[in-house]
Amino acid sequence: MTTEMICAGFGGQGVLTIGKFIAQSGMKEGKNVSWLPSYGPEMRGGTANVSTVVSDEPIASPIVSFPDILVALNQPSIDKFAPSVRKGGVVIMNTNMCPHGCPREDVDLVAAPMSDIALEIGSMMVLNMLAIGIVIGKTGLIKYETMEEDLNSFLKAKNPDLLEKNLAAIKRGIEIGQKHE
Amino acid sequence: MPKMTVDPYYCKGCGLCIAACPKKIIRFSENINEKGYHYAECYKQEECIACKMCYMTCPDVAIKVEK
Amino acid sequence: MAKILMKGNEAVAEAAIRSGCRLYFAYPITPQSELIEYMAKMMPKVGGTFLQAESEVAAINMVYGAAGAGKRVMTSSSSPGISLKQEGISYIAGAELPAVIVNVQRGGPGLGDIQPAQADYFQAVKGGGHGDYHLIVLAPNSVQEFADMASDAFDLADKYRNPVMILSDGMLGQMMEPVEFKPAKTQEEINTLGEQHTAWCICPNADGDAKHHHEINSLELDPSVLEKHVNHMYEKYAVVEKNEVRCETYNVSDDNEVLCVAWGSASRIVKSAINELKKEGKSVGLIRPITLWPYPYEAIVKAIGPKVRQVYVFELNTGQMLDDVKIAVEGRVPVKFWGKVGGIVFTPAEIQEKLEACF
Amino acid sequence: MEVIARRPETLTKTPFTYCPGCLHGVAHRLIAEAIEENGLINQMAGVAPVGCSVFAYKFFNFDMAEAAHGRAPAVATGMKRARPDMHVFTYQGDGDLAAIGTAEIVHAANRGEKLSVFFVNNAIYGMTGGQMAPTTLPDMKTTTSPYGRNVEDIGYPIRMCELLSTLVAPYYVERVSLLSPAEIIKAKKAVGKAIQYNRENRGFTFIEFVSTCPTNWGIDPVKSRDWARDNMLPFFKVGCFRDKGEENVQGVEK
Repeated sequence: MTTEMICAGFGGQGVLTIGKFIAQSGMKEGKNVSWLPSYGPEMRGGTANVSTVVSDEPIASPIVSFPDILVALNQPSIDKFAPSVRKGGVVIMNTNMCPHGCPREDVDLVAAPMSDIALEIGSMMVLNMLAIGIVIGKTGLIKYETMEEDLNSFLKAKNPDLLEKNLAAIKRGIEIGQKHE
Repeated sequence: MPKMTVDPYYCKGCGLCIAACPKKIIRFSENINEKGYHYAECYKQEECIACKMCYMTCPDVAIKVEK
Repeated sequence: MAKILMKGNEAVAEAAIRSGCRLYFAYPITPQSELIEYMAKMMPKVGGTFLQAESEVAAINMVYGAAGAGKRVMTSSSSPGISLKQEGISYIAGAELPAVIVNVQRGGPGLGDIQPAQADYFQAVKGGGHGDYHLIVLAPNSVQEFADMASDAFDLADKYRNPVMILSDGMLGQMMEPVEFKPAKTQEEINTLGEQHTAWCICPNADGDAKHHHEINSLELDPSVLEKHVNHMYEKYAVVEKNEVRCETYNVSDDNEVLCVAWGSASRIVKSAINELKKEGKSVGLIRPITLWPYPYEAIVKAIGPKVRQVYVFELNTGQMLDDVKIAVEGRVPVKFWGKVGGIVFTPAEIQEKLEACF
Repeated sequence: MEVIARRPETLTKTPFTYCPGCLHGVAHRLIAEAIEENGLINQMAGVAPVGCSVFAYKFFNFDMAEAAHGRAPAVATGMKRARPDMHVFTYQGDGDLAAIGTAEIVHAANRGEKLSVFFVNNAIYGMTGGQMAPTTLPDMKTTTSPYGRNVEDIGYPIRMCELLSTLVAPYYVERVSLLSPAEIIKAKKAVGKAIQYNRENRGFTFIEFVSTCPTNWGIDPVKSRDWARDNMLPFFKVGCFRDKGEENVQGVEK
């Protein structure tokens, strides 16, 4: 099975990191993975997006044209990528920044005020972790345990407070994702 | 006795040693070397004082000075 | 060793260090920045030399100096920077020095843009600098292969005393994939590598040794001597052409009705399209040149199955490899081309559409 | 009888390819002697330029590389970094060093590369046939300044010693002349010091030789020295611009 995902938002929301953690966890779970970012001026203040592929087979194209999963953290991301999501695919949308909503009826939409929830947990910095949690809860693409292990390995000693917040955000995301199942 | 010798193999007959010699004992040879230059030669070895001015100024490192 | 998720730019740098490269000279340019930054971080840790040169021209000439001293040395850049390096690359080839040059291609001509492209095929394969010479050109299509090619490139460079170019692009440089590295060379192995060229390179005389006078040089004003030198280089190139051709075949079989030829990043996308067509019962094969010089002409001929009615070339340029495919096919079947330029990467769906039209 | 002056062993037996009276040969000899006197023949390597001294790699009796036009300091940087146990110098003319290779010389100096650079300034492009150099004097006629160098149009000659000694890193910068035996003796001291500093890996050393070009100036070798004395020395003043190894020298930073 092959899952193709696009994460998009504005620079600074940590969308590239969402893809990176998912690719890394996929790799640790024995899957083939690829991670292809948009780069250049887009990264500096404009919109940023990353294509991530997790697959049981060798990955041919790392470019995702028709994502199975779209994580859209702002309206321009919805406008740009929602039309190409596969029928029946998952769209995870941050309603705080998507005032016009998602135009697709034939997708599985998980809409949540993700910015508000992130602030509630303690920082906008955990917005991307919240998104990862929703992906896990909704699709089971990767395991929570792998993410926890990954975060532990580099945050436990360096910043235990941030680690706790990140894990809380992922767990909260999982709840949101599962509720929509 | 001091002595300067010019190796005709290297000399291109530029004349800088002739100008440098305080004793004026160097001149162009009547012979030419294989490149076609009238090479420099010392014609009064007995007056050489081994001051090395000729060696110092020679751009082709063609001169040996002995004392 | 466990797999690490890494960008192509970083993976090739790490692999180069593991292959015993201890000298790296370069100038910053997008999209190869992670490579120079990785070298800046890691070279001091292994006692190597990292130097950010004042220009690409200076960087390649530092490579000339270090390669002339017989040591494994690398530089990297992206398309416009590689153009600046062409002077030095020609000198390095002429002086028969081993060196590795990485090109992380971007859109051109001129400053172009910073998105992935394959528009430096002609420059890498057909010349680039002045004079008669060849680079050995390796074209990866995954992060793993990009990394593996670093050690291959150094081995080939040392073996043939010729510059080797790894022709990558912005996509492979920027993307992350799992990569597994070969064990790093030990200090002892690196020392041995460092002394393998002492018969001709700039190196000290051992005390009491007969004094040597080695000349690192590409100048020969006597035409008959220069002719001999160029002929000697081309004898060497004939050996390279005989021994070092590499390519990958994908889904090639007697059922193929179309045979694709694509290299580097483009080949990945073509593979996706082939997989989709397979589901529809349509058989398309792919041949992917891994060495762009020497070129796998014979392999292409061999891959043309009995039912193939179209050879289709896909590149991220205006058809620079197309000529080589035509030379290989020699009119046996029609050869078509489709590509994207300007740093736009075609999608699997676009390729699928083009291929479906052949059925 | 004792030989008190002879061709040093650090020169090959190959005769120089320079015109009669060209002072490149004197500069070559001074460098070769200094290398011999410093006992460096086994650890020395040089880089030749493009220009009249393009064949310098044939004349020095140790390992030599031939660089592309102006790139000698970059090539030497690569060599020295690859083999820090070697001692490396470049030999360059004015077109090579002060025009096409300006970036390379300025940055090698600015990095304080542990190299010696020997720069021969004769105010003209010799090998290509007497064209205007970056060091060609105001109003001086050359094949590409047939009406004389017009400083309003093309600017003034570049003084490399002055320019390089504005940088912090260079260790030793001196301009000498080769126009008489007495001046050559002074030049020999400067070259000896540069090679000694190089042997001790102290830093970047730069010697500029004010020289002549009898052929392209169209003046015989003996008189061309007088021309240089009258015309070049007022603009290119000889002297030490930097010597971090000595006190009381202009620009010294100890």
